[in-house]
Amino acid sequence: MSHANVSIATPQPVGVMESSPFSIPSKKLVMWLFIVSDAVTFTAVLFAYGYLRNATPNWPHPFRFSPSIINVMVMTFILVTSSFTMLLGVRAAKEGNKSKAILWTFVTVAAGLVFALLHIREWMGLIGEGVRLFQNPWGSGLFGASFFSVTGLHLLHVIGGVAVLTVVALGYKRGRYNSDDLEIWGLYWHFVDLVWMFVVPFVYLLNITRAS
Amino acid sequence: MKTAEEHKTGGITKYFVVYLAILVIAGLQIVIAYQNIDPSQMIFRMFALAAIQAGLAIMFFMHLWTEKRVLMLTLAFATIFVITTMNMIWTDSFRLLGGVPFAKYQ
Amino acid sequence: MHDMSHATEHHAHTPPQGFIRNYVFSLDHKVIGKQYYGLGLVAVITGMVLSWIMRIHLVWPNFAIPGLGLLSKAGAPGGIVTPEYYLQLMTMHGTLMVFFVLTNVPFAGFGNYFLPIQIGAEDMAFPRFNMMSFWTTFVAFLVLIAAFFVGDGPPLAGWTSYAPLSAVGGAAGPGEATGQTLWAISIAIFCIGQLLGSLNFISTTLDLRTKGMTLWRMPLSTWSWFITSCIGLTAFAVLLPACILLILDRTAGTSFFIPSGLVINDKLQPHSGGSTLLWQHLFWFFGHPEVYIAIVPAMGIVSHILINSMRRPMLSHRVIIYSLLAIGFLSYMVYGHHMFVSGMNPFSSLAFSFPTLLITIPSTVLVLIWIGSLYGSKLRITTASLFALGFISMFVSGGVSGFFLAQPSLDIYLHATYFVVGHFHMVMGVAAIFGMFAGTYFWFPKMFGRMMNETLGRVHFWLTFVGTYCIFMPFHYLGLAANVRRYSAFVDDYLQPLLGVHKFITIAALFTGAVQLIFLYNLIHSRFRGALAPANPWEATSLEWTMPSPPPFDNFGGRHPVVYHDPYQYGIEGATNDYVMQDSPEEIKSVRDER
Amino acid sequence: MAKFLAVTIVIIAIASAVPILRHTWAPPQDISTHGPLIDEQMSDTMAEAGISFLAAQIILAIFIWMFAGARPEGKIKTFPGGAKAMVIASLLLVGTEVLALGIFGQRAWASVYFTPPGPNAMPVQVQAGQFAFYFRYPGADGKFGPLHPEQINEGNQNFFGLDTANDPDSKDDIVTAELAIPVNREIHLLMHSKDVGHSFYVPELRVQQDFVPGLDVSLHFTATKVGKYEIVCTQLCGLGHYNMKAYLEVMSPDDFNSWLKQQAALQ
Repeated sequence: MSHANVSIATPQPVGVMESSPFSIPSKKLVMWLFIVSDAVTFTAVLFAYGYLRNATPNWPHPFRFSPSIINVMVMTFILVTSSFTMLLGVRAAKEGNKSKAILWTFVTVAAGLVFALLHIREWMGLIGEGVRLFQNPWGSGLFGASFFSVTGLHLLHVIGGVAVLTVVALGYKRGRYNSDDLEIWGLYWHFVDLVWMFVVPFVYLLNITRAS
Repeated sequence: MKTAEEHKTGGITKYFVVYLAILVIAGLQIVIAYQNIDPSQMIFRMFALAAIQAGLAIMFFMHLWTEKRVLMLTLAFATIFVITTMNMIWTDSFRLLGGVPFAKYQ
Repeated sequence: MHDMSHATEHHAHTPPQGFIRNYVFSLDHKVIGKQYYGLGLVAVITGMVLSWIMRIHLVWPNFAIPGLGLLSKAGAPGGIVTPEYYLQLMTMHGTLMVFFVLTNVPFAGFGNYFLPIQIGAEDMAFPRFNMMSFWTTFVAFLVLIAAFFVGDGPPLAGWTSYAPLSAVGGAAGPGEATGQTLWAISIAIFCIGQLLGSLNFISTTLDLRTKGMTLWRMPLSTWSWFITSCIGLTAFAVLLPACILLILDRTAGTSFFIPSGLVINDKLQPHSGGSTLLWQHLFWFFGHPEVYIAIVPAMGIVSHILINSMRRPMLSHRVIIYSLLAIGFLSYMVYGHHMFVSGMNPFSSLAFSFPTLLITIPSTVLVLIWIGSLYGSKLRITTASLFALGFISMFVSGGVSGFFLAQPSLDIYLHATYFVVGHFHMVMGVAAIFGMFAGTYFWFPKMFGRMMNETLGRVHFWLTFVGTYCIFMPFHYLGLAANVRRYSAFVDDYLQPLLGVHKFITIAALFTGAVQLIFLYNLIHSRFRGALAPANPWEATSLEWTMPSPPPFDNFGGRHPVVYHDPYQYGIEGATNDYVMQDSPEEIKSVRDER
Repeated sequence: MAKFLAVTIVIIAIASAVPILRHTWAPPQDISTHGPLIDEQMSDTMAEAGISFLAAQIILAIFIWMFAGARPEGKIKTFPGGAKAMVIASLLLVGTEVLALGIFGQRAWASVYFTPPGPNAMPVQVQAGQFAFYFRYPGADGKFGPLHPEQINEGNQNFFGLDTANDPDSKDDIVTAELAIPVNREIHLLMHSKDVGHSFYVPELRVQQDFVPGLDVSLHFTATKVGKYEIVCTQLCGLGHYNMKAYLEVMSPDDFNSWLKQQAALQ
């Protein structure tokens, strides 16, 4: 179809819309597009960080295995697990098991909160060690700036996700939202998890303190 | 047409395996981080592993694998295209490290 | 197929009650489109007045501009512009024009109004988002305008806000205090507004097409808005974090864009380690696609109008779409041509120059198809078609100077001269504005239910067409004579012989600006006193002309139109008229549309 | 109406081309060794751009002249070859044209940026600051002393932040406010910005390069003609941007040596 010279006008079959080329609801499409756009935003920030890190000779390597890397491992575990529980929640919702869906969603929200708290605790620890946006005890002041910007942007996404998931879960309970909405915000939550998978190696693991 | 919903009624095992795989890769990254290898190699390996993680999450947790293939292609193409073109910024980053081109006098 | 697009929020089929719901916080895409248009009109008038002040200051530096002293006591004591105030006005002119006029009107304004109608939808996919994106943009506008009234006035660093001048704060001289922070905040907010708008445009285009409106049957204007929103979705996503990092540099003491060891007024700056080139990269990665965000909708609108005036489809519908797509893709690979001599790696310049030259090819295809379609057509001359033809002429004139600026070796000589000013004003400024004028004259009857005055419109066209050439052509000559841009006075010896040209340009600018009063008068007068418009005054085929003028609240009155034809069935043999509307079930032998 | 438009377009196109053909406003005469390449590239591009410009405008005008005015009885004609012809024409004509321009244009670029300065190039450092250029010659030892940004003090005339008390290399450095260079000798210009972005532009020399704060870039050129030229700033640097300039004086080698001695005595 869709040829420019279909010359004979034929009566159209029932249905009032052309089908979407992707066969997904508009809201889900918008979420996917938002994810593309947000991925570009994160890329820009990570590239800026990488650009500066690459160009800075005295870049600090402050992350020790204990506690920093262990903390990161725990945080990664929690976030990936929360992604998995989100998946379970969405599955339950799609199967019509409302109470189970809400339960799993709240487990996700709780995991997100724990992640955010651990992250803030880590920030506090670094701030306690003297890391600021513009200085730190070990080397280039850019470390604090880029660390707090990258992880801060991610943390904002986590906190936003926690808030939205709470609202959506409560709304779903009351019937204001349906399983589609839960699925769409689930996509967002998975994306936040996905960004963390890039933040961990580039922001943490490249800056570990080595034994030498 | 197969939609995400129909697939999701399938087993949970697949997703659990994906979940474990992501965790294992996360662990692997930490192992790599402590190896004594060239930074460029390390960055490459880290990136490759992170991309695999992300790919698994997108394809299975976010069900992109079971959506229409054209959606996956569109999104992947758009994101990868934009990110690839953005890579031109690195040429200047490396120059800052080396300092001045033709530097002979200071 | 399961229910797809109707999960989206749709409002009831009755118009909302009350002034606020109807005209201020309206969810109706038509009202929002007009709001964008109105905001653009305010911005373009402000920007134009600023350019007048700058032009006057350049050639009559001691002329006291009445009232300007009241706006800024420090910047223009007694109405005489100081050098820093000149640069501040220049920055505001650029920012207002690029963001609030060239992005807002052809894309967000006309796009909002006509994209849903042209695809047969009753509204955007997300009306609430749509309202939010306008009001976000409006807040961005207010924040930017507020810069006129703070501390030492609006920002000074140009619309590109190159760091470190834009990042080190008040130390770098006047115009770098609060005003620059407001600029960064305003642009960050603007990005959010545009991102929301882009999401909405894409999902609307993909999901809300009425039966029979396949992607290839969408009018070219719809295609251009769709392509623009795809560019906007990723381009603004880069400017947003760049602006946030700039705000951090300015307010939180970070130094992403500020290198070590800067000494300003004998004072060593506390910042260290950043890179000024990083800002340029991030900015231009957005900045070049932005240029196409401004011009692609104008191309679409002009094609739409030209086809209607020529009474025949373009030589190829699809090649135009492919060309627009190619321009969109190439726009991401060419941003470095703004930075050839800015200290960027000279090898990158090489890598950027070839895609930049390649962009000539799709642009040439477009121009050739526009001109080639004129051949053998039955061209009707209306004000709208005059502006559309003027657009082609302007686009060619501005486009060929791109040949020069795409080459790093010539950029050594021409960079930062008036040649660049002439180039981008013609190709993206004036051409896009001609697109807007064409769109206004063409769609005004639909938008307001009244015809615009044709005679005044033609007078407006002639004077504007000749006037803009008189302003912007000499800019190229100045550039060839190495006249440097962004100078508030020409004190260099070698620039003295060029002052006559500047006087000519200033007079032309004052004249052309004054001519726009005819347009404004026509706009306002026709809005209230114009002849009542029929549903389809131009005998056009696309869906916006199937409804009464102005369209009812829900566009199609609750019915869903069914589309049977390609968008541009003009010059049909054996049909009742020489055209067949898209939703007409009439059986026709379609015009041959090559692919 | 339409015919009037066609005539207007032709008049505008021709009127626009006349100053170019008559060289009313042309680049000043070139005084550098790499300049002829740029000038040649400029005139080639001008020819191609000019032909494209005139051809497009005039054909546009002709078609408007010919086909305006509705003739309802007439038939729509299609341009011979249709869209395919247009695409092929753009690809072949414009594609080869711009590719040729791009490829040949790289010679000029490469001669400036991809070749290091010769071994005998004379090093000169230029520092841009709001809103003046200062130049530094290494003096008899041929070495520049290190810069100490914290010691920059305009009041003491220490524009570069030199520590002449402690750095032996700095002692004989010569700092001037104008750039004097010997004719026909390659100059290696080391460009340093002390505050914001600036640019070094000498139209006659066909040289323009931005200063990048935090990154010292370098340039090399050879001037071939004695004379006095203006160096202007082309990167927006603040309120005094328009007034930021210095003079470039190209001298005969003897004149240059005596000038340098004279400057050294003034330090």
